[in-house]
Amino acid sequence: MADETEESLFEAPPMGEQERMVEAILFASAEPVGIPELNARMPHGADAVEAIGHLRKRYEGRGVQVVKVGDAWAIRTASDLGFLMQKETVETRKLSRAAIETLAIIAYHQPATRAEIEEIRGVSVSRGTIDQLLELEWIRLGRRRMTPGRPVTFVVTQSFLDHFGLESARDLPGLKELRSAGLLDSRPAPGAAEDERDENDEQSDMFEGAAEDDDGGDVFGEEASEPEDADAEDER
Amino acid sequence: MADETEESLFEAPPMGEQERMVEAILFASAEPVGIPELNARMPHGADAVEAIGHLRKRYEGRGVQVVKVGDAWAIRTASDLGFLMQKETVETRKLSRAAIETLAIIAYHQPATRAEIEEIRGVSVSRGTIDQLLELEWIRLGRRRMTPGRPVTFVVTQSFLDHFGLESARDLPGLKELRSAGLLDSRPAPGAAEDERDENDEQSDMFEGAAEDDDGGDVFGEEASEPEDADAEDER
Amino acid sequence: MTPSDETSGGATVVSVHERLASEALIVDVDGFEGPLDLLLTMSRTQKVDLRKISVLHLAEQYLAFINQARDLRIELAADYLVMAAWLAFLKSRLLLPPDPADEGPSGEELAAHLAFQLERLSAMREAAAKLMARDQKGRDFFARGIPEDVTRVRRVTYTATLLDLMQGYARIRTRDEFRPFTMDRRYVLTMEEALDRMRHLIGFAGEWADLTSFLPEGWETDPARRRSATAATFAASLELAKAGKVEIRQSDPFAPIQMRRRPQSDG
Repeated sequence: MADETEESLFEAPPMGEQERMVEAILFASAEPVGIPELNARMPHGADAVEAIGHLRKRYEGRGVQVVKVGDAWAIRTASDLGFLMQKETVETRKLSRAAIETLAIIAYHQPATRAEIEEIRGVSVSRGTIDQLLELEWIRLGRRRMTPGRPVTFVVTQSFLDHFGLESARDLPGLKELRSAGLLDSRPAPGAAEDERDENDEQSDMFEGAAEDDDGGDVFGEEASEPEDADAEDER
Repeated sequence: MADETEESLFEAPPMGEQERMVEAILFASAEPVGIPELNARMPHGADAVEAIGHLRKRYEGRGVQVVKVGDAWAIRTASDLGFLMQKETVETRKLSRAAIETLAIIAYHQPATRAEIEEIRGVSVSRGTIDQLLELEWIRLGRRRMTPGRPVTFVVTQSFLDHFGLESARDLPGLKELRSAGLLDSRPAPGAAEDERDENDEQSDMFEGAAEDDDGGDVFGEEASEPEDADAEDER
Repeated sequence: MTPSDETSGGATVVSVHERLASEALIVDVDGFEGPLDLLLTMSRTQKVDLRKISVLHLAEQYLAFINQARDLRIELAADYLVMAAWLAFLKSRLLLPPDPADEGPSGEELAAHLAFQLERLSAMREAAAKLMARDQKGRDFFARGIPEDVTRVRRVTYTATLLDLMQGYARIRTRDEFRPFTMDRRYVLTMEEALDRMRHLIGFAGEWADLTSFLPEGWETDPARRRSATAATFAASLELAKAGKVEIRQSDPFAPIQMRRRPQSDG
């Protein structure tokens, strides 16, 4: 695009300086900072992605770490040093078993509808459970499912990834094994109606793309099943 | 006191580890941390003073610094990078009607004196309006008019042309064009047709010269009315 | 579809251990999150891989549990009873030879699906446990304790479009055209002018004469001028009458107004 002309107009600072800048910005923020914001805050022509690569290496093995959280970056203390931080430890409200299971189902099956969560757990999901997870900002609304009734779906958030130290939803523990065991397919009940099966197909496809594609994707977009192809390829 | 016996009982972690610990604690603490607290939080036998010394050196020249705040220590953004912690939000506002009209008069009649602007607008022009346009760099001072009092004149700038997507001020449509474009829907006053034509001619003459001639022209030149002739020739 | 006979028959074969487990389940029935949860717990007593679970056995266990609960007059939620009915149906499907006329799914298919549901629920529970066992922010690792807020500097820029500019200019020029009409003297005879003129003329008006005859030369034809001149002249004549210089008369409404110099004798 216009990059080349711009590069000639604005001299980007040397990479060492860019690394310092990324370091300062990430240190200053309690929340993960996305690449677009980093680039916007750094001088013209700076390349936050490259600078982060250098910075991440620099902090390997140190008391704090440069970690990736979804599409964003943050500095977090090394988790082996958590014992030093009793003072900073925040008592989190104990989540109910229902909430924990619902969270896990959303994380592993996302995007997941309430009906799917209920089918997996075998009980209805109380309003409060979903509310609690929404309030924690660990889940949010995903795209509506393009099935009759256009039910809302839930997906996990960047805060969820941040809280559990995950780079992306793909890094969920045991995800691959669960998938290869077929436990993430939502298998239709025998004799179930045709449209239900269609929905299920779509859904299992959807999962793979979901983590990325739903980040910043438009929530009610029509092309619910479009981006999965690319992701399915990644997977192979 | 009992230090020596205890030292033999508890092996202090290696200095590299102590440095990591101090790093993590300073990073995560909500307030600067004093040496006694550091020592209390670190494993027995650790030496916070020495660890801080190392850490401080390690951060020399980095994007963040280990700094002493009173008796305590903290990690802070390097002072030269403070500008990164400012986020400029740009708020866009519509130019006021007075400013637009003043600007329009300058654009159509440049070089225009304040008295001329007031005469055309029929109301006095506030200092603030002119200042605002000057600050926006949409107008600048042109040559002084060689009339009694040598009043300053205003002309539009290159920024003005850029902002409005004009190649030159003479690309501005004349009154007749405005009218045929429906921008000016008043019927000409009876008997004014003649005058109007004159006015338009005069007007186009007026601003043709200005944009070019005033760019870089000497501000106090005597030949204030000379360039119009040349432009009029261009026109034919 | 009462499974009581078969259930009681099945119940005799379950071990003491299992019966104890079942009783413990009954006491704790409120602790289960629905029938699937209960079934999953029961399946654990089989001590086999969930994939190799005997669904028939599980169905019998569940139905026995429901019967016991009924005997103990424990209130069971409707979904437990629905599950019992379904499992009784499933059990009959599994035990009876398949009916070729029946179009529905076979007992094996239904059993396989139930086994899948149990395995999936179990898997999700393990996943949930693994998730919660991960290092967590605020417990095992920490964010910056003194975040430096980004100070927001607000800058205001002003914009205007070319259209604004042109409309602004058009507005000014239009205003010019509609400017309140400054009196065009060509069409106006002021009262002062009329008065001036009358003072001169009145000396020659010894007889009654129409007001119109006092209009200035050239003002009688053009309607605008005549209107203005008539009004001014009339006003001037009133002024002169007030001063006692002239007399005015009008025979009828809308009849011509006449005036003459006031006879000197009367003055």
